[in-house]
Amino acid sequence: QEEKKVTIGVSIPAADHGWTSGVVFHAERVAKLLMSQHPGLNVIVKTSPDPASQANAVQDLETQGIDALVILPSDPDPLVNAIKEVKGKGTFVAIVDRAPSVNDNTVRDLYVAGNNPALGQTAGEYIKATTPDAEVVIIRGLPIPIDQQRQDGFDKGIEGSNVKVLDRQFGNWNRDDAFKVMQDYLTKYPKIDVVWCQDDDMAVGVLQAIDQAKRTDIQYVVAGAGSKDMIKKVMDGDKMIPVDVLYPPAMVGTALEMTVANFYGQVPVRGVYTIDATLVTKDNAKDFYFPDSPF
Amino acid sequence: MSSQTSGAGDGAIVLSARRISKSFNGVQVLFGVDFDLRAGEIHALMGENGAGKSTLVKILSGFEQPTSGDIILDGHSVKLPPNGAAEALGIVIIHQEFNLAEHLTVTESLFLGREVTRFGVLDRKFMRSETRRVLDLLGSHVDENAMISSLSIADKQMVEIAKAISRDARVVFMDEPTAVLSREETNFLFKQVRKLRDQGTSFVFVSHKLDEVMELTDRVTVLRDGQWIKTSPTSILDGESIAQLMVGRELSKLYPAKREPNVDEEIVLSVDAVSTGYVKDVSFEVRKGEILGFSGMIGSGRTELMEAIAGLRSRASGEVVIHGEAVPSGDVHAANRRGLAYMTKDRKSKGLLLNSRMTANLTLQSLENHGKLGYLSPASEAQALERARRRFDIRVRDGNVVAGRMSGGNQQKLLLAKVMETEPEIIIIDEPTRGIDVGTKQQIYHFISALARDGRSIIVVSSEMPEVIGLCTRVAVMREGRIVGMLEGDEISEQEIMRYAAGLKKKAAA
Amino acid sequence: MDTSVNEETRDVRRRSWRDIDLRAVAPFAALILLLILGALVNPNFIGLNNLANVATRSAFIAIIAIGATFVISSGDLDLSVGAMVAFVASLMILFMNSGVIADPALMLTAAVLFAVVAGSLCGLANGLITTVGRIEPFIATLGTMGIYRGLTTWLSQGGAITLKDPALQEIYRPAYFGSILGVPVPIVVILAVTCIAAFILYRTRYGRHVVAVGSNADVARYSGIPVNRVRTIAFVIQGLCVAIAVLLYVPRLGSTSATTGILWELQAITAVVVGGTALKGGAGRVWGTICGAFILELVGNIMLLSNFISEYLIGAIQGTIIIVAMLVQRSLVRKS
Amino acid sequence: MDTSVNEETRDVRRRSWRDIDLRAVAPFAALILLLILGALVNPNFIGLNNLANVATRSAFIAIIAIGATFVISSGDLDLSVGAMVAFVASLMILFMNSGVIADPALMLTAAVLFAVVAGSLCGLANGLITTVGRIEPFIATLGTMGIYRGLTTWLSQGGAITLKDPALQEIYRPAYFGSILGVPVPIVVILAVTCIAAFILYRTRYGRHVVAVGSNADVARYSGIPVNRVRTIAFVIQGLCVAIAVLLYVPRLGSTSATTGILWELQAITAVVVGGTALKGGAGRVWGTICGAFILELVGNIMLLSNFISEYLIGAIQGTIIIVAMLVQRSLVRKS
Ligand SMILES: Nc1ncnc2c1ncn2[C@@H]1O[C@H](COP(=O)(O)OP(=O)(O)OP(=O)(O)O)[C@@H](O)[C@H]1O
Ligand SMILES: Nc1ncnc2c1ncn2[C@@H]1O[C@H](COP(=O)(O)OP(=O)(O)OP(=O)(O)O)[C@@H](O)[C@H]1O
Ligand SMILES: [Mg+2]
Ligand SMILES: [Mg+2]
Repeated sequence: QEEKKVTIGVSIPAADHGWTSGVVFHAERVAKLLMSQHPGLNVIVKTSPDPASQANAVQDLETQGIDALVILPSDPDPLVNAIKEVKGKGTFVAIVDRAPSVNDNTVRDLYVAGNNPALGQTAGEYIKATTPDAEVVIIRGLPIPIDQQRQDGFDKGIEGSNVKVLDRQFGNWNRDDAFKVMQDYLTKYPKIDVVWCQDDDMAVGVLQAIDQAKRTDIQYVVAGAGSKDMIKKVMDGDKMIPVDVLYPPAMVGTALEMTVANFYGQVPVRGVYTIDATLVTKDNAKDFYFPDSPF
Repeated sequence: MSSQTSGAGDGAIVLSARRISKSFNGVQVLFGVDFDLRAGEIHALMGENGAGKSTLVKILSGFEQPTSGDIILDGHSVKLPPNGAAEALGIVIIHQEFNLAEHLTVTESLFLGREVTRFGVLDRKFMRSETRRVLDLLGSHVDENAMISSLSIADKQMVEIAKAISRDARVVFMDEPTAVLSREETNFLFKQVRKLRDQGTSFVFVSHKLDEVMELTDRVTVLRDGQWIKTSPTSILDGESIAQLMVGRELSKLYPAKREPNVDEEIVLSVDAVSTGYVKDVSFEVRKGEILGFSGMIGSGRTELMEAIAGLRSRASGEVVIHGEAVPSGDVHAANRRGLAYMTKDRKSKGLLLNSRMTANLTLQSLENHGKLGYLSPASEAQALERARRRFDIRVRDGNVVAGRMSGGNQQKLLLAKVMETEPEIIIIDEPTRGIDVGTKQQIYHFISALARDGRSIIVVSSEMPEVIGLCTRVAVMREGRIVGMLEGDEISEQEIMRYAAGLKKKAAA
Repeated sequence: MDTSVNEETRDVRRRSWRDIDLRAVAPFAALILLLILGALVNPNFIGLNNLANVATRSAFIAIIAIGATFVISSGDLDLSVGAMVAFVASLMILFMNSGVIADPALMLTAAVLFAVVAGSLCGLANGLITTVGRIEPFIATLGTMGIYRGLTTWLSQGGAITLKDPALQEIYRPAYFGSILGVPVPIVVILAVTCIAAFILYRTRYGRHVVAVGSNADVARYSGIPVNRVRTIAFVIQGLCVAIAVLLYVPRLGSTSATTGILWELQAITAVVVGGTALKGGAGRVWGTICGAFILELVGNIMLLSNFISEYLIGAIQGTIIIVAMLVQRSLVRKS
Repeated sequence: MDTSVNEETRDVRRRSWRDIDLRAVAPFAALILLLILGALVNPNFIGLNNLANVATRSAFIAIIAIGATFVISSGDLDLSVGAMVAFVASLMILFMNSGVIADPALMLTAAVLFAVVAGSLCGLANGLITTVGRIEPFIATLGTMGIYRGLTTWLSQGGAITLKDPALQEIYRPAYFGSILGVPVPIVVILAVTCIAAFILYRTRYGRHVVAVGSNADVARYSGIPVNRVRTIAFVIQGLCVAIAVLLYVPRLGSTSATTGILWELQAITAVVVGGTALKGGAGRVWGTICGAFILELVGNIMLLSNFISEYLIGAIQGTIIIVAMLVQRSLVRKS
């Protein structure tokens, strides 16, 4: 077959917690799949631990001569300039998940969005519907914009109900830190109804802390992302994890597929494509269960 | 006092060096030296600074390997194990620059590397009492639980000596053990050394103090410029002839003529009722052009007093006035600015940057004189080095050697030169000739005397009594933190000073 | 004359003993201050439950910091401990998941041994690279930090490694969550490890040598102490301590990932220094270290229990508290 | 005889110069080795474009590491630099966003001055806490690290702080992306900063004092050097260097958040040590530091350009390369 040669660079954050490791997994998986489908296609996946080194990685990808860049920025605003640089050279740019404050076609051709505000909002709405008078403690991630967006979404979700937020503290998207924070919440508040920890990794620590304290007042925990362990719990009808809010790391794969379609398909792909923050319940859980994923 | 009583003359040869040569980085410092040490003798090793005494001693105790030549132990050629492992063969050394870890206690230092254990647990009680015993033998009052870092330099030397004495050794090398000791402590040491000698231990004694060599040793070997010059029984030599063998020329009078300062010369430094933690209520004055001596036993507080005057320590009370201006307590700069400089005797940890070269050390205290606006002129520094090497006869074979690798005496000269570079009006020198050979000593005494004639004032703190007597026009004697006597003119004599220092006589400070 | 000198000497001895005591006591003074502060912030704070929680979860850092006390006393530094925790824990879980031994109890025993050996080997590697390779410990262990963490990431393929066998989990769980005579197991382990470490450091020849090497390596060498061996063994002890921390860590969450133990090296070193051991080497304070680890954990706990601090400012206030705690210590020692 | 001594001296000087040169040259040898490795890995690597890229982006760490060279030479350590970058950059952007000055050029000038002052003050704070407070620099700057980062989080309310005015952005952009006579501005800045630093360290009184204080503070004190002032100024120089790095950082990314500059302190210290400066203090190698920063950046670049390494293993291989690079240096120096 005479297929045209296309090189796509994929820049994603390093696997620094469960969700990002899922991102790495899916990027790799889809890259391999697509390369086997298109012999002319070469996909280079690069991970970086922080915005500055991601900017470097983008530059290095460009040095290698790429036709398209698929980027999941660890922190979007600091990376805008680097992305613009690439885009300025005529390279096709797809941004995944995290949008810079100016997010139009001067920066990118395609935007595949995970919906951060919706992740918060869905969780909030679920709590509002299930336990309208709940007293909630929140464990946040790291102090970066996407975390803030989730918080804002959550507040919007519980608006107009009696749901009361007792506390918000950072758990750094880390199980051990979440364990500590939860332990201290349990000391601090004699009665907690619901925990929203917005991330499946942190939920592991939260559940252990509750278990250890033998507290029965906590009715359930709402996490998010869709890790196989948490989805499994939902599927099995675990009372503590009745639902999970989907924020699939697989979205990077979607973006990659769409980018490839732009080169090999018939129609040019442009614009914004939002992935819903689906509420995973016992009924639909099996659709989102990937036992082979590391996350 | 006689050292000829024992049968030192004909003991069997224990350890000997055959045609030992040594080079550092290609620079040769020993040239085919021969040396014999007999059982039960005290053998002096003499020579100018940098002659290679310490190097020879280190080779014979395994701390350095010779470049060529043989070491014969009990008639067999051996290769001594490195890093003090020769101790197992009965060879120990008191290093010229001591080897103590500041964070350990006296007891811990004494037993370092050969701790006594019972069932794997340190027998701390036994080690403590053993330490006490050895220290008492040496007449040292050092607390066996004290941290090394809290000891004065003389006390550190005592610990170092105790460490060597306490090991069951056949051969003990002592590299200038008495350089910072006063007469009292030296006597204690010699008593122990003689006792051990009579039990068959052999000693090699390196010193620049001729009288001690005459008093203690059985034979003398002289080195000059890394070459063996002569070995002969001490009894057939005298101080003059040893000095001559070392230096290779006749020595003129050691001390320059004293010059009494004019009584109505201005008072440049006045110390009024100064107290620190240990020093109590000390007052004295120094006139322009005067050389004032300070004498006393180990720990009598001289160093502490001088550091308080120089602003290196804060005073609990009292005034220090320089040129009519009071100096704030604990402010080195204020004292420096008014022209006062202090030379420490602790050259290794307070005096020199051991990893820096000569130039960096020499100009460290006087960088303002070598360039403008903070910029340094290498040419000017090089000039200063040239000048200092001439003035103080600093001899190194390798101009780029770091200070820590210079011979002990040459380090001392460099330190002296460093302080003199600041061109001070008032100079406090703690042990001016520590470890300096007789030839250079004379040079330094004349230099000090010339400074005084120039109108500078000098305070000489020294545990070498002849030095204080020969150089100073007034001598203060300290004891337990106080000035107990102030001697002038004919009063200045060894007996008088001793009487005050030992507390047998007391009089109000002048 | 003799008596007067003796009296004076005794006086000095007394003074210097007092000085030493204060220095050792200083971290505890800071700890007490913190406890008072905590009690003011939230009445729940001083509850036995909360304090036990804090002490229990300080176990990882405390035990690692005990090892770090040896390494630091001997004048070195180990930045790889956090990564080592992740690596050893991953290996241990993978071993347990491998199912080579059917009987859970036996398997657990084997896994414990396995972790201990793995930790010691990691420590040995650090020690050899530093001493035989003569590389600054900072760089050597920064390198191995990268290696251990990289290998962990690779083993986990970026995700988590989770203990699968529920039977194993069940019998292993008490190692973290259980208690002996009412005292949580981790606290018992901390105490045991500290006692042993204090014994080694203060009462054995090896401990003496560690301090001597850290204080002045040349002097130690001249005293016939095998300097490199002493340093290497300190690294091995550090590895052992990491392994012990892992033994407590694995039953807690039953899983590890590439982020396990991130920045723990910094916390361990901080605990050591807050406890009064100087980074330059030459003195080790094992009990101070434990106190330091506890202080660190308490500061975080107080922050979380307090109601009036913006969560954005927690880091800033933690920093301030640590500095103030050190100032308190200093002023105590200076007064002496 | 006199002449023979002179001859010897000259001979020795020549030899020992060789020795010294080797020590200073060692990092550069490691650098060259890396360049060769890189060329083997990917032909694009050795292109001028790529190398210029790498050099340009090493600017932040390199400039910060220059400051760290002073602090480390004087025997201290500064762990707060990464947080300081985030803090100073945030302050600077907030200042520019405040719009107190209408004219963009004037505003930029004011902002630059503002950043420089802010950086120096942060450094001064570190210096005073360490020297006047007599706290181990490790702890003192760990504390201020928490404070600076905490304040940044608070300023940004957990989000990002982004430069708003497009006019300002436009005129500021060339400070990172522009070039002078074909050389990218950041490289010019690195060179300028290094030259000035080398001059200060090697040719001025202050530089001498830094080295003296770092190699033996007692000797320095007895030589009448104001030890605390020298140390404090070193911290201020570090703060200044951080400010300069910020001046390059802001135009590049145009925004900061609480994660800006995370772990840069570790990288800066690593650059200094890889460059041949000992962490113990007492010797500074400014050019080595630059070389070290470049080595670190190159290692990352080679990893990125090579396409056969699992990205899970990148950390492990980076660690290995750093250790090997240090071993190469050591063996070079030992051979001399
Ligand atoms: N490790 C070394 N590296 C280089 N040179 C050295 C080293 N050790 C000694 N030297 C040189 O060897 C020569 C002899 O030094 P040594 O210490 O043996 O003299 P010394 O006779 O003990 O003098 P002093 O009376 O001053 O103590 C000196 O020039 C010294 O600089
Ligand atoms: N009996 C004592 N009580 C308290 N401190 C003592 C005693 N003996 C010695 N010291 C300490 O020793 C120091 C005094 O020694 P200093 O060095 O000033 O005396 P020195 O006359 O110069 O003797 P050295 O030759 O030992 O240096 C003081 O710092 C003091 O703390
Ligand atoms: Mg000598
Ligand atoms: Mg003294």
